[in-house]
Amino acid sequence: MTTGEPLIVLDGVNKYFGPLHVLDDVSLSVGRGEVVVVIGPSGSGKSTLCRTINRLEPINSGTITFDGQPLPAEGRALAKLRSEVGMVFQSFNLFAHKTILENVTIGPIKVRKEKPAVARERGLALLDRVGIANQADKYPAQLSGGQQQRAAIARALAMQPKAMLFDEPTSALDPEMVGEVLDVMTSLARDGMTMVVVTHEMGFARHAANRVIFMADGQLVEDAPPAEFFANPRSERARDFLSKILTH
Amino acid sequence: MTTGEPLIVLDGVNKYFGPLHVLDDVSLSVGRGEVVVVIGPSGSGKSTLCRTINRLEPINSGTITFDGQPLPAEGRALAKLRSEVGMVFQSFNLFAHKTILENVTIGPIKVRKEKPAVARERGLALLDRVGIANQADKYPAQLSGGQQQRAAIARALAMQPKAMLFDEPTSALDPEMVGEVLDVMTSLARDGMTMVVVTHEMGFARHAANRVIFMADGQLVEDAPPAEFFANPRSERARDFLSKILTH
Amino acid sequence: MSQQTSVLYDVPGPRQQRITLISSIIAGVALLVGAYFLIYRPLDEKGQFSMELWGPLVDPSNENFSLVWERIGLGFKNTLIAAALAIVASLVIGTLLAVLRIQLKSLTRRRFTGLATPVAYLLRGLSLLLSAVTRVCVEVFRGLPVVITIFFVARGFPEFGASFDTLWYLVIGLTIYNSVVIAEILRSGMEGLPGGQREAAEAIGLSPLQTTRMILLPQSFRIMLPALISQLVVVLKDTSLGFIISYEETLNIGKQIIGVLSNPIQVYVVIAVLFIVVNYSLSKLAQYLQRRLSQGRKTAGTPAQNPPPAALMSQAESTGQGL
Amino acid sequence: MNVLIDKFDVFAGGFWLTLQICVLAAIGALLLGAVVAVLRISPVPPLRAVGTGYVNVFRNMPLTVVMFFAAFGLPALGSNADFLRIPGLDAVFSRLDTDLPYFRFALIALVLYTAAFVCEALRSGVNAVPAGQAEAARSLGLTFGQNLRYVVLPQSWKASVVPLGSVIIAMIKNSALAGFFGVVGDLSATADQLTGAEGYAFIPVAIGISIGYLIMTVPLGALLDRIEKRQAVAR
Amino acid sequence: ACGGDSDEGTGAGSKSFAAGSTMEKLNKAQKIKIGTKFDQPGFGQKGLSGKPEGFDVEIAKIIVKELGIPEDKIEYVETPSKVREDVIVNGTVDLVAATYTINDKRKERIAFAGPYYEAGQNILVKKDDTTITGPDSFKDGTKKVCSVTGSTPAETIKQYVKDVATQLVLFDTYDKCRDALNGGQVDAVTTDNVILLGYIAKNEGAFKLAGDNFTKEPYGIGVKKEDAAFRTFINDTLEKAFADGSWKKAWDDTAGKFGAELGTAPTVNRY
Ligand SMILES: Nc1ncnc2c1ncn2[C@@H]1O[C@H](COP(=O)(O)OP(=O)(O)OP(=O)(O)O)[C@@H](O)[C@H]1O
Ligand SMILES: Nc1ncnc2c1ncn2[C@@H]1O[C@H](COP(=O)(O)OP(=O)(O)OP(=O)(O)O)[C@@H](O)[C@H]1O
Ligand SMILES: [Mg+2]
Ligand SMILES: [Mg+2]
Repeated sequence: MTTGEPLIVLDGVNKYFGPLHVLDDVSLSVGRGEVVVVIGPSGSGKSTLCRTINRLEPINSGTITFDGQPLPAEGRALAKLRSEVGMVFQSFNLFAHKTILENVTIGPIKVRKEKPAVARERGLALLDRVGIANQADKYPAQLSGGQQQRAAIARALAMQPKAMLFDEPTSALDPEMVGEVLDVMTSLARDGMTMVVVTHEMGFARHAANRVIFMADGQLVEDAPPAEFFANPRSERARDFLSKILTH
Repeated sequence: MTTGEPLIVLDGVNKYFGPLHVLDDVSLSVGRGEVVVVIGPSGSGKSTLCRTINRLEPINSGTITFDGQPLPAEGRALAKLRSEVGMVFQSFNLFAHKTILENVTIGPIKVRKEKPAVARERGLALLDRVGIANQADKYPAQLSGGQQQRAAIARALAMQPKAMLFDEPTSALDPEMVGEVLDVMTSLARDGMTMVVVTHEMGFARHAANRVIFMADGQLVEDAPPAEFFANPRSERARDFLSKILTH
Repeated sequence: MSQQTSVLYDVPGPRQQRITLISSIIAGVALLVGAYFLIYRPLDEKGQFSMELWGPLVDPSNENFSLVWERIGLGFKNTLIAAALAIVASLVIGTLLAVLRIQLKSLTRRRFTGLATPVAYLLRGLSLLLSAVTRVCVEVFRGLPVVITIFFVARGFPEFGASFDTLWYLVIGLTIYNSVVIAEILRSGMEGLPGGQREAAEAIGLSPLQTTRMILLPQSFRIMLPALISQLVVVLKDTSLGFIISYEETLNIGKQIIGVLSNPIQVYVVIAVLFIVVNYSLSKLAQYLQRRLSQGRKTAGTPAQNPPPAALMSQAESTGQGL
Repeated sequence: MNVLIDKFDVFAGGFWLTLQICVLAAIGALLLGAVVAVLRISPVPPLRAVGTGYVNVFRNMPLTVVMFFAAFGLPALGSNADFLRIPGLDAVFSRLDTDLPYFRFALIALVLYTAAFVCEALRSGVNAVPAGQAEAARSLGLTFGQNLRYVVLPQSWKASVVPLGSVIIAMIKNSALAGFFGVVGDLSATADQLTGAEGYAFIPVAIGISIGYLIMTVPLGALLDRIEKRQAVAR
Repeated sequence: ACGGDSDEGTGAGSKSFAAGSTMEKLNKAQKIKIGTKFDQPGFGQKGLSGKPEGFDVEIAKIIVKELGIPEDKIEYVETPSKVREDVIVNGTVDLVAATYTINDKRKERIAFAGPYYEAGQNILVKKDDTTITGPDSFKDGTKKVCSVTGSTPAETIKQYVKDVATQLVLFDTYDKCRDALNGGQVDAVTTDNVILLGYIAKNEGAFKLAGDNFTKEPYGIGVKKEDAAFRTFINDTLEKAFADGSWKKAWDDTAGKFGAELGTAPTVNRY
């Protein structure tokens, strides 16, 4: 599914929190339209990896390139980059004081200077796409977790991003809501969105990912197509991890 | 597996939170040694059902009988009843300012007036049984979620309860820790403990439960052996729910 | 980047760091110039830096130096004595009051089934009455300025034939106010604990009193330790109100010294520094404990960045003399 | 109890003066506190140091000392706080207009002292905004100013209301000190005057004065409780 | 040092008083509580030594000596003007010597021995002020005068000013009045001459008195209202002190430094 030069390239990235080496010489490239699922035990650096890509976390060494450009360090250039990379958080992070529709339109209106009416219309279309058009005028606290997360996805999509980052988008959800969010993500993947997804949902990894990346202790331990990875994990640690996740 | 008269009997139980009808004419009986798994969508009243059995929630009408006696309303009698029904919570609820061992022994010492030395010894044995004897002197915050939940089970067992209630004991856990808690619960079930378990872990329901109960909107919709329930749910709602839970 | 700035600021890049550096230098210079012209110059012109005024406070060879510091020492000792007595008494009474209020709360919900109907009604009425009374006491004593409470104690007690040393009026006045505040701190600490702690305790058969005493109170103390220390700072500051009833604490003695040496600014500077050093250290201790608490987590899951509202409240309450 | 009726005008006058002090001091403290808060969270270290220093100094010293400083220090700095005699304002709050600076000194002390707590209340509001909100804003591409204006401040303001209210309640009570400091005629000075110099019976005077303060503090406290509960539910 | 009871020959046994009298009680107890001011230069001021000093204190010492109690057994209690009756009535102190003007209103609650000094109300102005010459200068309604809340001088001066609201300024302490005079916010300060003399002595050349005393302020010793025997005893003691020079010495050592010429003993008024 990849075409031309890769969209996201990490090269020898190192990141420390104080003495803690959280990303240890990570190199990774994600092609356009590719869906990469990142798995690994808690604390292995998955979230951090995800966050470095739109510079919510600065890195200590190495380079990150997005769409052929090195990641800008600050200012308008950084804001522009971020507007091109959608991010979806585990805890939704919808703006609590704004309605769902306002959440979705604030980016287009304030950052891309779109006309409110235009942004509204497209916002409603996006909400419709994720299946919550009827909730547009409610506040986040009035929605279920699954609805909130879908709104968060719509908010990210409203910026028409070139890539989307998902950090455990379903792990704060009640089980019966996981499906609705994964469905939206799967349809996004089918439509050719470039996605980096940190998740524990092995079903999603199996049928929607192009590649699965296994991280442990800040290192990128395996990188393989899902079928290959699940059938035959190469490293001991991945095997161990999979056995814990999949048995019950 | 049931013998003689049932241990827990709910008859026509109704419970309201303000205008919300949370338990709607629920009748249920649980035999001695029986393992009953309760499933259902979020907000359907599963937790409430579980909590009425040791009267953490009072009910508005109907009767609940435990071991042949109606549930006492307050005072010493209620405390005594509660000491006979072990409860395990989703969020562990270990006493944060006491060590694991103290958590396990406080009930026997303060409620059953056991000698500290005796309680200690039995506490250690129980911790050994759930596989965390080496953590006895740590504080809850120093343990992983899975270890904490196992400690909570040991704490409940220390009261030598006649029945155990589990309210989503694994849903606050990282996926790689779910297995260890389910293992302990499965072994308890095998040893003949009477258990009421609210859970989303269908694997556990399938191989450890005697009956599966499906709740929706405060009503007890289905009550069947697991094999039957999973193979062929009678109601539309149960089918729908199962399809959401099991597909991804 | 620390937690508190991350809400506002992104991690700065090189340009931002340069801008910060330059504006720091400009701001620093502006501040120094401002301080010179607005504070140092006027004071200097009025001779406020003269050794005649400062000597007795800072020059050991000054004839009055040791006398002055003996007096200040005495005053500070009295301040500490009053504060220590008041805080201990407030803690004891406050804890009892908090436990009482929590118990009354669960008591008012009890129906006393199993007792004869009139007895049950009597007990219910009694518990309702008692909880109303404690509620009113709390509201009244929390709503009155401490100055007023102290003043009323000092004026009112002798009126009814109970005369003590001024120390005791001060301690009683401070205790009335602070025990109510501490009771509220502890109570909101207990109520702020996750409901699961109480439920878990009750689920293993502990009685309500046992639950409060062995599970809730110890954790409430831990969580609220920083708030309690802030309250100690408040008490320390409030002892300075002793001057209105002629208790010889630091400030009162300062006034006496000023009466002789006529150097108010200098004496008050020294007293202010004294208070700031002690109270600042206490606040630092509170912060340190807060940090250790949120690391050690020996209380049930109050998230680290979200201090319980009561901690905040009492921060605000520590607006000092009042609340 | 006669004194409550006979001297009603004295009580009412005391209440009125205390209220004036509180209104003026509250406005001043909110403004100054906001400035200090901005300093305290600014990215420029010297400004931050000034803000932090201000808060640490004023929070850790007794208000009484601040009051004495206002009374002795300001004249030494060459001011009798005449700048507070703002035309129009001094027509409403006639005490501002007098030649006697003690009312103004007490006011300034109360403002300086309370501002430190206002600053902390505002800052606690900013800190109460979950970091995730700002991260979400940033990852949409909102700039610092937009983040502040559209995301952080609207929410932090809500989180600040209750602590700010507590600060104001505390300030009302602190204003009692002004009466013992030489501002003649406010509620606390009235208490002193009536029980001391004029020798009225203690209990009725105490009741009258207490009611005066409780009228100001208790309803405000109850209001804050309600706001707090409502916010807790909304979350 | 312990057991050395004969240093001054004032041990408990060396005096005898009528059984049941306050004097006997105090003498037996060998200690006494005396109310005085701690902030009144020349009369009762607590200085760096930590002991109050001044004329009131010296007078009290004379009385205490006569009671057969050593000086170091005196406990001084600060009694600002407004609490003086209360502390006597409540029994917080045994007697009050605190620039305590004898008047009829006060006699309703307590009793006075003395007077031991007669002061008079006067007016303090800036040295170069020639416009104020006495209380009558306030009658034209322009000059502002300062005094202390609830004090006798404040009441007295009300008769002389034209408009109380604008002309009379009241503070809680005389220090603030002095500062206000210094800062030009008021034109004069009025109270007892001896207090004003204290300010003149302290700020040399800044202030002066405007004219003569226009009231009489006899200072008395406050005791319990019903305790006539104690009052008589104090009166006797004072008369003795007037006669034997100890009164004069007390004056010269203390307030006399502000104005020795004012050191004339009054006559005791036994009522
Ligand atoms: N802001 C921070 N400051 C210090 N340490 C941090 C910070 N954020 C993360 N860490 C640490 O870095 C390591 C990697 O964290 P990260 O959140 O990337 O792991 P993760 O794989 O996403 O784990 P999880 O599955 O629990 O979300 C962990 O040990 C974590 O404690
Ligand atoms: N203390 C309470 N006060 C008011 N309403 C409550 C309370 N506890 C539960 N409810 C409401 O009662 C209904 C049933 O709640 P309950 O917790 O029993 O559901 P549940 O099936 O356990 O859901 P979940 O799977 O989310 O835990 C819900 O709508 C819930 O909002
Ligand atoms: Mg993570
Ligand atoms: Mg539940």
